[in-house]
Amino acid sequence: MVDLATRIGTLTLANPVMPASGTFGPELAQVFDLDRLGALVTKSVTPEFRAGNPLPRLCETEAGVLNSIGIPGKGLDHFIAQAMPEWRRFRAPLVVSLSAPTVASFADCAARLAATPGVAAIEANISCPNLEEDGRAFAMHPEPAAAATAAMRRAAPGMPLWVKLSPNTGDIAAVARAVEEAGADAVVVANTILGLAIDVETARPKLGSGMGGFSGPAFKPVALRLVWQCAQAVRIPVIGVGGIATGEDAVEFLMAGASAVQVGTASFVSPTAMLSVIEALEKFCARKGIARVAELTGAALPRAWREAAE
Amino acid sequence: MVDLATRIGTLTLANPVMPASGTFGPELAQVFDLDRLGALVTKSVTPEFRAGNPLPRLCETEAGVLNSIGIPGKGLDHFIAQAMPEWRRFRAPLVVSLSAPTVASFADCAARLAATPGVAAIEANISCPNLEEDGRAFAMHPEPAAAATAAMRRAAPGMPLWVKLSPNTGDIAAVARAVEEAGADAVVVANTILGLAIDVETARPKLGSGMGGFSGPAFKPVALRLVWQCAQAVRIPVIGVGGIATGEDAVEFLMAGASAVQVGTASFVSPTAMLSVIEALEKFCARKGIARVAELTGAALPRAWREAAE
Amino acid sequence: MDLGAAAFPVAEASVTVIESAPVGRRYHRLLLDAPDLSARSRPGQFFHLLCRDGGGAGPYLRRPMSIWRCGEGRPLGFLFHVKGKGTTALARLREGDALSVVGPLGHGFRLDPAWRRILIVARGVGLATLAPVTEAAAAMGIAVEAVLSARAEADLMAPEFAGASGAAITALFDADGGSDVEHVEKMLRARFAAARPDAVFTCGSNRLFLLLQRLAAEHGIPGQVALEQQMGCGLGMCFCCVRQVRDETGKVVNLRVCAEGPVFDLQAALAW
Amino acid sequence: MDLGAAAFPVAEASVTVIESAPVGRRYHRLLLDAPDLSARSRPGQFFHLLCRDGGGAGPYLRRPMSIWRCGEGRPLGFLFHVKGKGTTALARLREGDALSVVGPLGHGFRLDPAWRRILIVARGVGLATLAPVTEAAAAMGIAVEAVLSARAEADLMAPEFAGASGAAITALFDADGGSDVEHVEKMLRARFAAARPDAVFTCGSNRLFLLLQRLAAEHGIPGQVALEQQMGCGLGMCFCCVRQVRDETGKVVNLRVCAEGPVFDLQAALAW
Ligand SMILES: Cc1cc2nc3c(=O)[nH]c(=O)nc-3n(C[C@H](O)[C@H](O)[C@H](O)COP(=O)(O)OP(=O)(O)OC[C@H]3O[C@@H](n4cnc5c(N)ncnc54)[C@H](O)[C@@H]3O)c2cc1C
Ligand SMILES: Cc1cc2nc3c(=O)[nH]c(=O)nc-3n(C[C@H](O)[C@H](O)[C@H](O)COP(=O)(O)OP(=O)(O)OC[C@H]3O[C@@H](n4cnc5c(N)ncnc54)[C@H](O)[C@@H]3O)c2cc1C
Ligand SMILES: Cc1cc2nc3c(=O)[nH]c(=O)nc-3n(C[C@H](O)[C@H](O)[C@H](O)COP(=O)(O)O)c2cc1C
Ligand SMILES: Cc1cc2nc3c(=O)[nH]c(=O)nc-3n(C[C@H](O)[C@H](O)[C@H](O)COP(=O)(O)O)c2cc1C
Ligand code: FES
Ligand code: FES
Repeated sequence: MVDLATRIGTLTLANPVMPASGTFGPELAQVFDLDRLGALVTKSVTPEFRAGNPLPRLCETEAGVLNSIGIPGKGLDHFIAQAMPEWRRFRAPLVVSLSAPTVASFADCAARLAATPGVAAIEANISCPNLEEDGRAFAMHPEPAAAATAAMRRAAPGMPLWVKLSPNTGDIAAVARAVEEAGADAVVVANTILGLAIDVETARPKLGSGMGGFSGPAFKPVALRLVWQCAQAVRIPVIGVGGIATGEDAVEFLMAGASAVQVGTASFVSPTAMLSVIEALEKFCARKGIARVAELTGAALPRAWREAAE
Repeated sequence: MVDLATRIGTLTLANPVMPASGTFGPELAQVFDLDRLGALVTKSVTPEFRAGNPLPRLCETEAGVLNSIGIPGKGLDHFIAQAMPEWRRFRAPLVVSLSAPTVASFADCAARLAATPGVAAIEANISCPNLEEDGRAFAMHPEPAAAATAAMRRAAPGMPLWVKLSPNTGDIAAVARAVEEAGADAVVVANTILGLAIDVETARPKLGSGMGGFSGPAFKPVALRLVWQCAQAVRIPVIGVGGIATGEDAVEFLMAGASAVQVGTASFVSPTAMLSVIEALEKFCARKGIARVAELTGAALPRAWREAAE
Repeated sequence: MDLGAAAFPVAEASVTVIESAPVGRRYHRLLLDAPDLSARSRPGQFFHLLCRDGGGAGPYLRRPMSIWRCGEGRPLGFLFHVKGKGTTALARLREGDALSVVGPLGHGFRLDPAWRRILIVARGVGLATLAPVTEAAAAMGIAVEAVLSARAEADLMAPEFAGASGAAITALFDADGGSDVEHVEKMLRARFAAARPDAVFTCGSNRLFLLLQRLAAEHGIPGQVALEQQMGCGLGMCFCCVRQVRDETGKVVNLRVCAEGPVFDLQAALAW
Repeated sequence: MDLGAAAFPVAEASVTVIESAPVGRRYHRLLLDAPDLSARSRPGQFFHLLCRDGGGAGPYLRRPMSIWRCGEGRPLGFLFHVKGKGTTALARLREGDALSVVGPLGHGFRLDPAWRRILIVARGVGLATLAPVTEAAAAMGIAVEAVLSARAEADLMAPEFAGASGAAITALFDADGGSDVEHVEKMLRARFAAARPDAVFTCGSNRLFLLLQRLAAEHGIPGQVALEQQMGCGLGMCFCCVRQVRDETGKVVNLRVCAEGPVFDLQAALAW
């Protein structure tokens, strides 16, 4: 029997596999028992109603997709009043992804979520535009990322706080260190990377809003590298995300330093992908004689080679 | 008859298709007539001998490859004495890719190349480590990128100077603007993006040196976005590179603002890929009634929509 | 969703192709051995198909496809236009090959046992979506009249539409101007006057949808329309498949074709 | 490269499979209809194969594969170990399928007409690389003795090796300890004493390469070894396929297996 449990700060998950924000919803309970997941992660909730972006919102590329959904949603009030009762039907820990346009708004919303029964952790999606910085994403630079994190930390002192980083920065390790110092309990690495596709017949971008976020297997080597860099930069747990579709992919992320993984786009192609990943992880450990999946974390990092060499 | 000619500063190319540095050599003349290409681009030349990186130097991913070749080579003296005579056998303009560890060395080498008959342009590969900045790549930030460009501009005043940018920066538009101001005649966008793959059986990176550069079709949406951003940031020509394998890919890059394109990894899978791209470009223009391929440049940029709307 | 009794009403399953054949010049039909899924499927619902040919080649995302044939003891069937990468890969499947399906998905058509007579207006491959309605209606003793519009006779597929339902079909072709909106309007008005249907159904053409919406409103006849939209997840999780629909208060909202549709009230749906 | 007369000695071509069949439990052979390429190919050269099965599925990069059969009027043949993604896709090809090949590539084996007798030592699928040497030698009137080492009898493939060459084969198996290096050393020493070969050739095992290198040096016999290395371009452009080789001055340099090899001087090559 392989022990699949993983710890993210004070939170213990039954296994290290969970969905990626925005690619998951209670609708998936039509396909399998969601309580088999390590955690549930909501799509990002915003303080106010948002209609979302123009169509088309998704387009296919070689082994990946571009999306520009625009975080449509009915706002935090509606989420707490209407969506939370539905989420509370599940036993797996619920991680609420939060997106906001200002530092103050991040703090307000975090406080409200901390006061909502059934929220196990907040995942701050700081890849969204920061209205106080000309619309540049919080996650692009260490300072605004740290400011948002610190404000949430103060507003929701006891609540596990994960911060989701963006690949659209020149130095993700610096951003990871900044949010760690500002009080994050974990970093989630990474959100989608900016991409573009053009319809040559119309000479227009394939997405209604021009550029979009790139995800899926094609993005995996970049996401894995970001996890590897962050795991060497911080002491808090790293949660890996980007292109994971199989158990082997998940093992790569764990070995690169992740303590848990999220599966996004792969669930579109195979709604049961997360179950396959859990089962394959267990089999991999059993075959390799690894008692606890947590032993995989960081096994391929340079520090592990050095230890092995000693 | 479609006019395929394209202008990059003072240089006119017979067509907009050329190889990407490091994925091409005179060896390809065994397969087709290299003078059919718009230009020839050498692999990066360094001032001194370099043995290259540990093996394995290449690994496959979903629709792409990671490489960490390490720019092996015999140095600039050998290049000028031994390789240049071989290159001079071809009529297509020769672009020499140059990589150096310091600003002064970039300038020295550029001066020597400018004095070498048969060099039509220098492509400065500034994605290499800058020894004066703790090994961070010149291309990561505007200042060192501009410093290297300005030094080469002064050292080789008359020589067409292209500067190849890196995706591993948070703000490529700022780097593009900086090298434009420092005197570059064109920007080449982009070099490979940092990636990683792990062998789960051995718990070691699949490349001998750990991380590597990611290229191929999987990288295309990101490279296309970088071209789109740079084309809106500068007035000098942009040369697009990243994942181009077909004529349609090339059209996407031209529409995103490129004046020419480079084909890299695709030549590994199909050594005649560049010929197919040239032929497909010509067919596309003919079908669409476009007289000059240069009309495609920027056709999908927001400024083109705005003009169309007026 | 018509959840039925199953704990997990939507399955991700690998099933076997029992027939794969071209239909006319541009269409293709697939019959699958999937007794459980076929029995659970309802007209108007759809499946999300992984479009990989026998060798595993095909586009990354699944493709939504309406149920064309279903029911207790019958193979699950799809009828589709061979259009791009996905449908081309599907059409390359051969008898005995495996196909990964996710479904049944979405809300299907609603038939009222009190109805005596319904009218179906479909264009092109829209008839695949409406075909199972004819059989369900026939089984409930509801008479079906259908107006099918197509480019040319070779594209009509009347037998594929009607199956064993005995539906009365009027065919309209582009070639002879029969499918012009003005001509269809005249024809429908004459029908409505002669034998007013209890409900109308449509799929496959924006122009026919608008016409039917207008005429049905005028005559106070309820109607349903099956919409299409590009999909990511097919399950309601990604919000890429939205269409504009009027809610009860008349406000225009974005609804997900996969989750709230693909069948919408004829008057609530907006043109696309 | 043996450039021959053609303007473009290396072709990228789509050719037709005329035979595709398993050999033993772990190997597979492909024969291709490629008369021009087959006539131009020399023993020891290789092709870079696009490993796509009939449906187009397979890994992104090509795979290098030694020429196993070639020559004027003969099909071009490959014999390979079905190992990972690439070779599995190749083994799925069927008669009539198309295969994209790039080649012939690299420098092959050199045979000296003055030689009377050569010795070949191969292990596993290394024999595929050396098989055409036996036929070429036979055609030149050079006698071939071969020592083939394999896991077990089922993996030996002696007929695949010898073809119509009439080579004298000694088989060694892991099972009975026959392939142990000490045993092979004893055997080779006895051979060298009995009938000293004019040249030795090897491929397929690092340990046998080291042994043969040592014995050949001791006896002053020239030799050639075919090396393998993972490849990107196969043409000499990417520098990923290097192996350490001693140059004329004795200095260890990195040479490209695809461009300077795959056949190297037995004493110049370093173990891997
Ligand atoms: C609920 C539903 C039911 C459908 N039922 C049928 C049916 O029974 N028969 C049939 O022939 N077609 C049906 N369609 C349309 C069918 O899904 C598309 O024709 C198919 O996705 C085209 O894929 P492709 O790769 O061949 O074409 P491409 O044009 O290469 O597809 C490119 C992208 O556009 C999307 N796309 C293209 N056309 C459509 C479309 N009309 N609707 C939605 N997405 C589209 C594709 O899914 C893909 O993401 C249905 C669509 C929906 C939403
Ligand atoms: C010049 C040359 C000639 C060869 N001739 C033959 C032959 O005649 N018969 C035969 O069975 N094999 C031969 N090989 C080895 C053959 O290329 C590999 O077995 C094959 O590439 C494995 O691919 P795969 O996808 O099935 O395996 P995987 O293990 O999935 O391959 C993963 C990666 O490793 C590379 N790789 C794995 N093994 C080797 C290897 N031994 N040599 C080089 N690269 C490797 C692959 O090319 C690929 O890039 C030759 C290799 C070279 C360099
Ligand atoms: C359609 C779609 C919607 C997404 N929405 C969100 C979101 O609301 N909030 C967020 O933090 N990330 C969002 N993401 C990013 C994913 O959570 C994930 O970081 C990314 O897709 C990479 O993982 P993957 O390759 O497994 O999909 C979205 C991704 C997709 C494809
Ligand atoms: C094996 C390999 C070697 C490369 N070497 C160089 C190099 O020496 N100099 C350079 O500027 N870029 C180098 N590149 C980057 C390419 O020129 C190109 O920018 C990148 O591969 C993206 O294009 P592609 O997707 O078409 O390959 C190399 C790429 C590969 C795959
Ligand atoms: S396709 Fe994802 S919500 Fe409809
Ligand atoms: S494989 Fe590219 S140099 Fe040999």
